[in-house]
Amino acid sequence: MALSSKEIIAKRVALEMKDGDIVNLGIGLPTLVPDFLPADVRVTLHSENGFVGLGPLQEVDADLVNAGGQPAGIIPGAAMFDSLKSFELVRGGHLDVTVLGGLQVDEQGNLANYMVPGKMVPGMGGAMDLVVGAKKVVVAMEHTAKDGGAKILKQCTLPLTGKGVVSVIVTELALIRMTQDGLVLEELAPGVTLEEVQAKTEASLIISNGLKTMPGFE
Amino acid sequence: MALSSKEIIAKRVALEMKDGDIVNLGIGLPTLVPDFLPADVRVTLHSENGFVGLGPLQEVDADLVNAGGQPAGIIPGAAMFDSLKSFELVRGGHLDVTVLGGLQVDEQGNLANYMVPGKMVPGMGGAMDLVVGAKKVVVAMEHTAKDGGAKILKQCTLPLTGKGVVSVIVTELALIRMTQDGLVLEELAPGVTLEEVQAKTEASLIISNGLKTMPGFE
Amino acid sequence: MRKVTTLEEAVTRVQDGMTVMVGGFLGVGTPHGLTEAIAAKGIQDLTLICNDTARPDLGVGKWVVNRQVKRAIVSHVGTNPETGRQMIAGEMQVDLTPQGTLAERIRAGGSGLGGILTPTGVGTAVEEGKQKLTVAGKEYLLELPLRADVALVYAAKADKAGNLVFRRSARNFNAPMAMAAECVIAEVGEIVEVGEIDPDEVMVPGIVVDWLVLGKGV
Amino acid sequence: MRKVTTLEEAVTRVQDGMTVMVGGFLGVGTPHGLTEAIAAKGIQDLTLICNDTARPDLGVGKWVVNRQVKRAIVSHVGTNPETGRQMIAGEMQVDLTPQGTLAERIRAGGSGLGGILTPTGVGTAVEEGKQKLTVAGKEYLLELPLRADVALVYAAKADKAGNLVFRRSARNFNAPMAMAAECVIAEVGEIVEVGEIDPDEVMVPGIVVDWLVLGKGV
Repeated sequence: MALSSKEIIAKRVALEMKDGDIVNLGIGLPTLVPDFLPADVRVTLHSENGFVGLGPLQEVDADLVNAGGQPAGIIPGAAMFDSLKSFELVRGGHLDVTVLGGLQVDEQGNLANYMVPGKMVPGMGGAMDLVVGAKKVVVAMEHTAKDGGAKILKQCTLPLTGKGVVSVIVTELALIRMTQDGLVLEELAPGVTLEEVQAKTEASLIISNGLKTMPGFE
Repeated sequence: MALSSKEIIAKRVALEMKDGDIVNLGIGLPTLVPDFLPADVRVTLHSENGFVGLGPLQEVDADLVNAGGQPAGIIPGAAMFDSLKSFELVRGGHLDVTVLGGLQVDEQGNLANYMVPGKMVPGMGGAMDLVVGAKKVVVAMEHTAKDGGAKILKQCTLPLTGKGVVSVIVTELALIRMTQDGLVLEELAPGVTLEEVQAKTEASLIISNGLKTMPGFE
Repeated sequence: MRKVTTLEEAVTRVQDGMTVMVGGFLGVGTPHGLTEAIAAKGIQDLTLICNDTARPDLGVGKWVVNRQVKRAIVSHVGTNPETGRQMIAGEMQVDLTPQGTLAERIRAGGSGLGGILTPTGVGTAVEEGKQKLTVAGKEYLLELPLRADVALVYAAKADKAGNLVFRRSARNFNAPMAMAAECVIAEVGEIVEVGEIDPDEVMVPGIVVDWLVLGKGV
Repeated sequence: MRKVTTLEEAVTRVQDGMTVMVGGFLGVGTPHGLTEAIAAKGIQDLTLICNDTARPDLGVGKWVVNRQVKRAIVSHVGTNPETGRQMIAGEMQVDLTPQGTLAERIRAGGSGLGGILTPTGVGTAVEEGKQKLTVAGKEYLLELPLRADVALVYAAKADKAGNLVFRRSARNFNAPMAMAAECVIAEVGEIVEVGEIDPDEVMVPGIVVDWLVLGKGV
């Protein structure tokens, strides 16, 4: 059965994790990632509202929610703490990977994902801390906006969440990694052409010599 | 039975406490203060190595010592914490009174009590935090040095523990309070004359209109 | 020092124009008895410091709907459309603050720090009006302390000395906020006798808590 | 991730020339199995970050006597005359640091802050070489982060995931130090299975602890 766009993204993001990693997953799409982790990769999930060891919901406990405010579970070995300690872990480099959604990403590795002036103002929550603190910042998003417009730009136009923070962008079409030389297109989703990705991307992309199909979809 | 110099000081310092105060007592002389608290004044003692609720030793517990490293007790309602929280309480204005010894105090309310260059180098421990953080800083010390030299000076010559931090000085001879106008001699110990205090004090003292004998020694 | 009081009595400490910190994360760990009472009394012109503005029908979200908040210092408002509406319409000032920075600013306020240097927000709109410092070649923002007139926190359990114990993800901002206000009111699920909480399990020492109210929380 | 190891294996992580944080307050809460092993191996040229240098026959005090320490960043050395002697003779560099400032600098190192502004030490020798900033009319010192190659901490109990629980005043610097080193080795009084410590009682989350050694402590 064909995977949805979101499932393609989540499946590919899962391969960015190493066994033992401490990982923070943003609200929405990123929460699908654990479903696609390889059997030999076990990660510990950090929930910025105050714990490590987020797990599947078992029974509803009014005192125990995830960072989206939804009822959550914890695994054996979990540790609870306050918001201070939670962000000490984030900013202090104790997280290996953070996965977030994006409204715009650009050639400088800038990320915008917390507001559209005059329209949508959710706020940054913990995202600004996560993008400066985590060792690897994965932006997991659909390649283009609902109106078809590019989201991977030469320069972000929306207020930034972080400057030069993006490590890798995973969309339903491609995997693009930030390098010192700029954005490198490394992988195409199955059935997607280089031309399609370029047409839907405003930013200049360096085409990797090893450009290949996303692994795991054979 | 006559009180020793230290007991006179401790007894008078005890009167600087109000019921309900949170108090930190330095090593040595200040630890005698609780013995002299009036019956209607109960204070909670902060121990900067990590708790509030210091109490009399009941049984030796290797994990429980006071800030001098000596076996200590805790009272019901005590709370333990780490060194961070301990000094959050200190610097954050959560202590009402701190009582410390002094090597020198001067007319500007400066205190020196942590080292004599080239000789004695105990270090400041928590004293520098305590003198900037506690609402009232009581210096409890003998009025003169062992060689008879003045310790209450026009200007401290030893490295300072804190600048303009002293609230009140209690010695076996007198109680001197720091005010906006300078050091005010408010009380004389029983049998002590104004002349004796002035002879043993280098700093200029303002003589209080209400100069009296230390209360509690009638 | 008697700390246990009634909800009605406790709420008299909150008055028009005050700055109020409220614990909770999307309503979890919020002292709902207190927030409801303040909504019912219609206390006006509040400056609210909270992680978020919850939902229109929940916790401090009701204050927003009731137009009791003139300014909100929060990390996220996406779950309360009324906050976004008032913000865009210029009816309420909303200071969007990264979650980790919010926690650090509250901690600074409670622990006597003049500020902290954080990498969070460098290169974003969060920089505006702030001093930037470079330490070891890296840029940081100087973020200033936050304090409140009153902090309203929720804990699962307290003893009569005010020592607090939180549960699961309901800890969040409650712990740092209890350190950073002139008056701290804790709504708690259970009040036990002094001595019934092991001193090692205390999460906020009772010396910083002014009033205890038995409530329902969450 | 297997964390439980032997004392011998753990000590191989500490090498000549490293910066080492050691928990404890006058030896209480110090991981004595680890400090003894390092004394026995004669590891050289260490930069020691610790509250104090204990006593000549205790904990890190032995390292000083053995001349294994080239530099010590501590708040107090009064209980170890050999430290004072080496300091005055110019044989060892001793950076006397106020205790609260030491704790904050370690916290900053572990939590990604570029520094903190503290009122502690303003107007004293502690100012030397430091940037002074004025915030809201009050002067503060900018104190910079401290990190270590290895942190050696002691906890009463750990589970195999590395979650730590401290006891009484043995908590002290162990908690912040466990956040601030490339490699964290915890000597613990008891090792239990994952799941046997309630997540609310964890004082340091296991994700920051690299190695666990069963030891005697205190």
